[in-house]
Amino acid sequence: MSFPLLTATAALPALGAIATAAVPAARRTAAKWLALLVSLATLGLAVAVLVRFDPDYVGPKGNFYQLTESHSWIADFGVRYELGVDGIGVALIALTALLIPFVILAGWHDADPLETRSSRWRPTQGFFALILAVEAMVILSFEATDVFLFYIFFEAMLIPMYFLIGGFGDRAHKDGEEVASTQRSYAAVKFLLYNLAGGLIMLAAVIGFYVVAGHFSLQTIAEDGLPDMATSTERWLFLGFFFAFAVKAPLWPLHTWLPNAMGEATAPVAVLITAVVDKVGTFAMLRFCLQLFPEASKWATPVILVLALISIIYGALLAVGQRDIKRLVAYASISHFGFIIMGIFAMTSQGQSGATLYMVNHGISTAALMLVAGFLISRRGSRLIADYGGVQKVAPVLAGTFLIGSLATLSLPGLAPFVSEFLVLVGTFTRYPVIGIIATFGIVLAALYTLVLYQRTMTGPVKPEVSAMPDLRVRELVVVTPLIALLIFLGVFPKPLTDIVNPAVKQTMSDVQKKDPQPEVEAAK
Amino acid sequence: MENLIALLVVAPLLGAAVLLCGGRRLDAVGHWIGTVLAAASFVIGAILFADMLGKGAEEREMTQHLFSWVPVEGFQADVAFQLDQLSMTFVLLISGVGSLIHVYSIGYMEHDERRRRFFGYLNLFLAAMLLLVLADNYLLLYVGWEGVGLASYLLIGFWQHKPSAATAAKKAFLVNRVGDMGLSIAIMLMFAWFGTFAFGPVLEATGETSEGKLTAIGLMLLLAACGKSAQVPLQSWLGDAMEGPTPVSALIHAATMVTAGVYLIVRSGAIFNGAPDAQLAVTVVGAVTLLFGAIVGCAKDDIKKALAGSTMSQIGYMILAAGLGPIGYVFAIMHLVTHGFFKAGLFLGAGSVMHGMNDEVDMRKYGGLRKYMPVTFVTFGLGYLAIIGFPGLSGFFSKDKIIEAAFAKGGTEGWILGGVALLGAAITAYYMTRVMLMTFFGEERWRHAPTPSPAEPSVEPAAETHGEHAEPHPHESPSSMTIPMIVLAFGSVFAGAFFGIGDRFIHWLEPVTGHAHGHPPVSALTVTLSTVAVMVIGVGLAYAQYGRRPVPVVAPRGSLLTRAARRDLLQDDFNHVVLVRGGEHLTRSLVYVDHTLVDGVVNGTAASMGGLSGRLRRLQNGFARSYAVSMFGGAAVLIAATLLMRAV
Amino acid sequence: MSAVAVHSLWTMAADPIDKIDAPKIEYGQLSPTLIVIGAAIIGVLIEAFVPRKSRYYAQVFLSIVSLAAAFAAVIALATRGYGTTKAGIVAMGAIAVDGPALFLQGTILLAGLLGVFTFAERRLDPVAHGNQVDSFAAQAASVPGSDSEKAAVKAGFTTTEVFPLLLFAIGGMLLFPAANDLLTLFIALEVFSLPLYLLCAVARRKRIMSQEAAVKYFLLGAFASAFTLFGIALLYGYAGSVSYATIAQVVDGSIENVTPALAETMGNDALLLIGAAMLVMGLLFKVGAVPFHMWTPDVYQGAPTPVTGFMAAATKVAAFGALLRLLYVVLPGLSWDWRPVMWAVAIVTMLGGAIVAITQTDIKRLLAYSSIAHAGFILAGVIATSADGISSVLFYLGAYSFVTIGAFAVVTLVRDAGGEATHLSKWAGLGRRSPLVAAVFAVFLLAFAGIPLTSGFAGKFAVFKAAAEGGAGAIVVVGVISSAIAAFFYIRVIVLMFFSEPKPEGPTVAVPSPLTMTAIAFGVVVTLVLGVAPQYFLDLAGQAGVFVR
Amino acid sequence: MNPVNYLYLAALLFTIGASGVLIRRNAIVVFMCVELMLNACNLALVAFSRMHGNLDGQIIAFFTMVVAAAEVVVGLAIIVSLFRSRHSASVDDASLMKL
Repeated sequence: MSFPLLTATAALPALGAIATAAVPAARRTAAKWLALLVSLATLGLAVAVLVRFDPDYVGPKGNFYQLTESHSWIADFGVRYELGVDGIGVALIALTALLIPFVILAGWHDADPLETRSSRWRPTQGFFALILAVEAMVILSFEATDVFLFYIFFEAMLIPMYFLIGGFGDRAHKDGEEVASTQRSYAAVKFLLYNLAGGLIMLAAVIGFYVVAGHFSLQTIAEDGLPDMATSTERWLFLGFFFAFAVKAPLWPLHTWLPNAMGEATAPVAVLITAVVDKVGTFAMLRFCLQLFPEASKWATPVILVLALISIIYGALLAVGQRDIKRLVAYASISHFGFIIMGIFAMTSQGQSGATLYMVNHGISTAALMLVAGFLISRRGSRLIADYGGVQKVAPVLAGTFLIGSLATLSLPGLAPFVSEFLVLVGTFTRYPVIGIIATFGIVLAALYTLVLYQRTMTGPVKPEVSAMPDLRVRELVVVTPLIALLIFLGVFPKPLTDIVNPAVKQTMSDVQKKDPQPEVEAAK
Repeated sequence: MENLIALLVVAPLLGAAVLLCGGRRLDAVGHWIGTVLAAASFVIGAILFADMLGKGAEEREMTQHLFSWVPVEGFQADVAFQLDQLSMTFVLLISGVGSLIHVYSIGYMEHDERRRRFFGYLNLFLAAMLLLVLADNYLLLYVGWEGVGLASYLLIGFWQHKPSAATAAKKAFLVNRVGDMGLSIAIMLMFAWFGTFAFGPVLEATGETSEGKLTAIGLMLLLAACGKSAQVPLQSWLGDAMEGPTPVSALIHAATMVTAGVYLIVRSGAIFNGAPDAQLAVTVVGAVTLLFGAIVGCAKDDIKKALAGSTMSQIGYMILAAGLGPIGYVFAIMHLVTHGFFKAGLFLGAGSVMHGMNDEVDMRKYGGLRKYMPVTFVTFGLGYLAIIGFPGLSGFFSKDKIIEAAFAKGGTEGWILGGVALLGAAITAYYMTRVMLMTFFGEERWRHAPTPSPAEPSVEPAAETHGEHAEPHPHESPSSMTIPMIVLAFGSVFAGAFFGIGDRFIHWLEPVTGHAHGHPPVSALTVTLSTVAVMVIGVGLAYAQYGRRPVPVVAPRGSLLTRAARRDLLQDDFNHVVLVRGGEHLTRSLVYVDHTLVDGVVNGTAASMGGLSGRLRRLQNGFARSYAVSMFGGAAVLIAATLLMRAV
Repeated sequence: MSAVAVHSLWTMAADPIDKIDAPKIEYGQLSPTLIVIGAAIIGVLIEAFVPRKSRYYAQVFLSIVSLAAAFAAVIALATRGYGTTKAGIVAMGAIAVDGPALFLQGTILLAGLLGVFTFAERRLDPVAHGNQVDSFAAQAASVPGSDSEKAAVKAGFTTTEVFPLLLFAIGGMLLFPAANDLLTLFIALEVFSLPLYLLCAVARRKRIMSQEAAVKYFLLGAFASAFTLFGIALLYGYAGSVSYATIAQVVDGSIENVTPALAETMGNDALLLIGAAMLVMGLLFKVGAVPFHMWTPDVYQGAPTPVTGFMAAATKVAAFGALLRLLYVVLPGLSWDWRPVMWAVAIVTMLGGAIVAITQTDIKRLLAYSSIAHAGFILAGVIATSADGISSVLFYLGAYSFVTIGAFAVVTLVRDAGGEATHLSKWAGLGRRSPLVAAVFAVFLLAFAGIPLTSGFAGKFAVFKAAAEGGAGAIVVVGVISSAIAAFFYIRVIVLMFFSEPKPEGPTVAVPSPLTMTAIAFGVVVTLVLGVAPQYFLDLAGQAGVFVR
Repeated sequence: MNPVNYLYLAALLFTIGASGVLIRRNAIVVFMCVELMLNACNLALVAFSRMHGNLDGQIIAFFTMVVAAAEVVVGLAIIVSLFRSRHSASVDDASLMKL
């Protein structure tokens, strides 16, 4: 029994969360540093996972999960504490562990208590503890190879997220805290109810799966193959799972919680939602929908692709129509999630590799854009695009980073998102040409909403309110620079990532028994 | 030797990185760094050129494979370069003209506190453009393709504080994106049908593919070309792009970037050769655009916009030629190069004029400048002669060849295309003469206190550029600006002859593009003579209109066509009404839908649940007896149900 | 009465004496119940003879000791295997000592113990005239607001009778799920109901409401038990016997020596069905299933909160135990008849409880409706008619009861001038004012909502799994839907506590004595342990999941 | 005579009692109606006991009487205390808690 690396990767932030929460009210800064260090240490562990991970690993009896751990947990429910990763999981764990330190750093002052609160109220500690808790749960849900185990963290994740959204709004609303908080708690409740509903539907399906399969272990399935279930059962179960993931992802028309949540939450939390937590949904589609219910997945593919397509176009169009920076980014994310889901269900290697890369890249790019937007908002105290103008003149660095974030969002070649988006498009196109072509309109719209946003906020004559706006501070630069560097690096040289992802995708493709459509000329030769 | 190829791209890229990340401490030296690195890539290009000349025509192509870019199951995209004669031509043009314009900008942007950034962008552009022409597969080309789009976005919007500039930049990028869509779809088609998108395999595979598929790919590529090269229907951005600093207009929107479309079509020659319909479409687009641009050019009073119109129409010529297939490819490129020289020269001249005239761009406020800025006058004049195709100068050779080739297309098509080309030549002569006369001849209209121009702002935004309305003191520009103009003037004079005489250029490019000698229905001489003739007519008309009588400071209302032409033949209005307004309505209504419908459904269920709850709640009325009733009823139902169960 | 009848009575009575053998009572196996009942009687004597000052201490001591002892006895029995291998019918077939009985008795005793703690709490109310007071009226008999009441308060009277009453109730509850014939069932029912009626009436604050609650509870309870009794009568009439085993044999027709009378009644299914229905209805009343639930909100709201907590926890346990035994031991032969009906009841109970709870404004009523919804969830497990079904219900009951007691204990802490501040609006911003209490309550709410890693989730999963395996997929779907609805109002309370600004004149949080703290802490611990590592207890419930017949 | 008739009588009494509970306002009367229902049960029990010729039913009847007595004690205590604090024994007046 080797060192349980995966457990450690998740346990560290969990313990860190408890420790942070326990820091006495007065020692606010200490809590911040503690949280930051913990998240960095977690990043270290994640790197260790990356190192220990072998892309070309071939497990015994076709069990392709690596670094596995397996202990009995709740025998009566056939639940095992079973961890293991494939390339997709590793990539997303790395992403999570990577983003959290930036989130913490970016939110450094977001939770400093207002004076009106009593001394027993410790928002700062709570804020950072919750972030770490979310990290732990997200990582675990990426590692879990037991359906039930996954479900537990998939659901439990909601609670800390809920408090993060509802408890910590923009400092924009220092005045009229009351109004802000009602708005916020509405958003928080909406977030929770949507996802809880999805999760409970999934619970029914999880139970159903147990009744059919008699166990929850993906590793067992990898070894002994799927339990045979009636077509109708499989479809119902698939729908149960997919519904939950589609809410989390979010897929049109289940998306409306995201704009509220991201709009009301502080920028770092918004990043946490869209860049980290929502990825669990798309990841789960790959991991559970496709691997547990291959037939049903194929059966549902047309509908899902259409929904994804709608998400892409619809999200982009709504992004164009937004007056609120954060809501705009939210709708942009909806559009991007459309791409991810499309790539997953196109059932081609390019599509799925692209989708996986997309999860990572979208995480980084949205983080970059959203965090900079957060810095901007924290300076002016307003989320309305109309309140800005000419920022570029007074804060060139901020504007520059914002521009790069925007360019990444419109997936400019040379930046990471381009690679994934193009892969998704190609992968879809080879099997569903029409859908692929319509989806490409998304890239035009993306250019529209990002550049309009940039133009309205950053260019033009300097608005008096922003004339005194300071440029990025050191802390903020420390947050943004690495992200941008990463965007460029992964845009130019994504090979390290693809090497990890490809074998896993190949595995999934074989699980769903799909072959890439062959180019005819090659066939002719 | 191959390993040098990467340096071509890396050098300016490095420059861009250093300049943009370097921060204020580089302000002092920034422009030098930029220029040096641009020149460096020109030098490298020259070395490679020399090396290439040393080899036989067939083994001149070199490739350099850097690394595998996106290795995914069944999908191989590499970062690899391919330097053949075609690419080499572009490399020299880009890095050469580019370096010159760097030098020019040193003087031109002297008083701009953000000069370092400007040079950073210029370098970024060079890098992207070189990547575009050096890539050995379409995906990498796409990177360069969008890269130049980005650079042009940044440079057009360089004076961001001007809303007009910001808007123009955004517009340019968006219209280009539409074109890029075409390119990406083309790549997808290639991948779907050939399983690859590297030049070599794709162009080979064309042999075994149906014409329909090639046509599809070709049309998509054409769409891309239209976007980048400002061809109808995607031409609307080029005029506004003149918001950018003049060197930008010279480099990007005259000499290099806008010609990328031509490069794309010529590069994909094999595909178009297999798809006559696509070729026809290309020629049509080219023909239409060359008239369109020419007409617009006639009506503009803004010197840069007039030149922009001319650029449009000249590129129209190139596209037309490219559409003609093997008989046209070489001439398309040749005209592209010569045009690169004289149009860049013209723009620099215009810049120099503006420099001397407090950035005034309205030609109606110029006049009689020849004695104040002689060098500008001479160089501009040479460029002018070159573009109107004055015999012996470079424009003459290239354009004439294209017209010949157009006739050589044969059949009615040939006659139509050739006729259009001739007509274009006439109009070119007309509007260029107009520009010349209004700027350098006639009385000095700028003397009397300049009134703010009455013409609609959409046409005349640059007037309030730096806002000072003092009477201008025209003067010659510093040497840093004049020297590049002189060099380019040389180019515009001799390049044509150098290429044309003895078909040097044809032999140079043939291995890549292939070449077929077209035979026009009438003798080449006739074509040449008629070309000259129409040129003379055009000049004459212009002189009659602008040389003899004085030019009014305030633009006369003009004919319907003139007014339409001033507004870019109403193309923008069309876009505005159809796309912008429509789009706004669409998004607004969608926002409403999202809020009421999609969200409403959910909130509705929640609300109705609450209502139901409220109603049920009233049953709990506090009266013990009603509780008893419910129990009694419940018991009754329970019993009845049990009995029923047994009954059924 | 006709002469024949008299004669027959006579002849029966005139049977020879030696045929009667003395009843054999297994005191050891009955010890838990006996201990508690005995302690209750002693408690009555204490009321009679111990001086007023020391009564409180004596009663608390007695109750705690006896309950602990009884619990120890249960453990001892369980470890000796009386729950599994040595399970059997005792007391001449009146009482069953088997796994479910012992498990539920253990649960009830622990709940009772915690109940005693909350009963004995005297730090919450402000000191009146120099003596600490608990949450019970100084003198239940005195009219609210009258001089006699003031006098009683001044004199420092306390209603220490609540402790013996509690013990009696617990005794009855211990017997209820173990009852193995209809008579014992009925007696046990009354034995634990009557004390509860009284306990509801003796609140110190809001006495009128308390009395009203008592009246409603009493009248409706009596009404229900009348139905129960009639059901018993009919069943007896059908089977000619009150012993579960015999009735079961009659129901599935496997009985020997059929007397002619029996043959006649056996033919009459109406007796059986109506009787069973009425009997089940009586039990459904106790568990608070729709449509027999309407007493629940009023009584929960009016009764003294410690009583509410105890009642909500223990009554459910006892009643569901009895229901299980009835359905699994007596009426398995009838399952095709009662399952559909119970399906319907379960569904309306889940949905009804959840939906009505949405618009509640009083925390105690809210919890009452949530308890109704939970009754529905448990019923989903009951109708699984499988060993898994039994054990899942047992587990759920164990998990649920401690959460409930803990939650109501927290309710007792939040107070303003008028006693407990139960109106939701007063809870606004509690999380800001005293994060710890709010956090604990949030944990309980999340457990109620069935969020993973809490006992609520494990329980819910267990029962739904059992139901699904029992082929009741529809129930599971309705179940998850109604838990989604239910989630809404639990969330609402959390929002209220954490995300809304505290009101300036809001309630204060009293610092309780170790007693209440223990109750709450125990609740939290159980919630988390059963949520994170439920396996041990699932095993326990699994082993206990077999009824002796 | 046929003991079944006793059952009919019992059912009748039970129903009368139940409807009394539903109809009457005065708590005492309501309570008396409950007692009536209990006694209906007793009648049924005795009748059945007679039919089956064993004593169980009659024993239960005895128990029932005791229980009824106990209920009287408890019930009257509660009702009287309510009456004293409200000066009304109407169950409908006792409706503070609702909704």
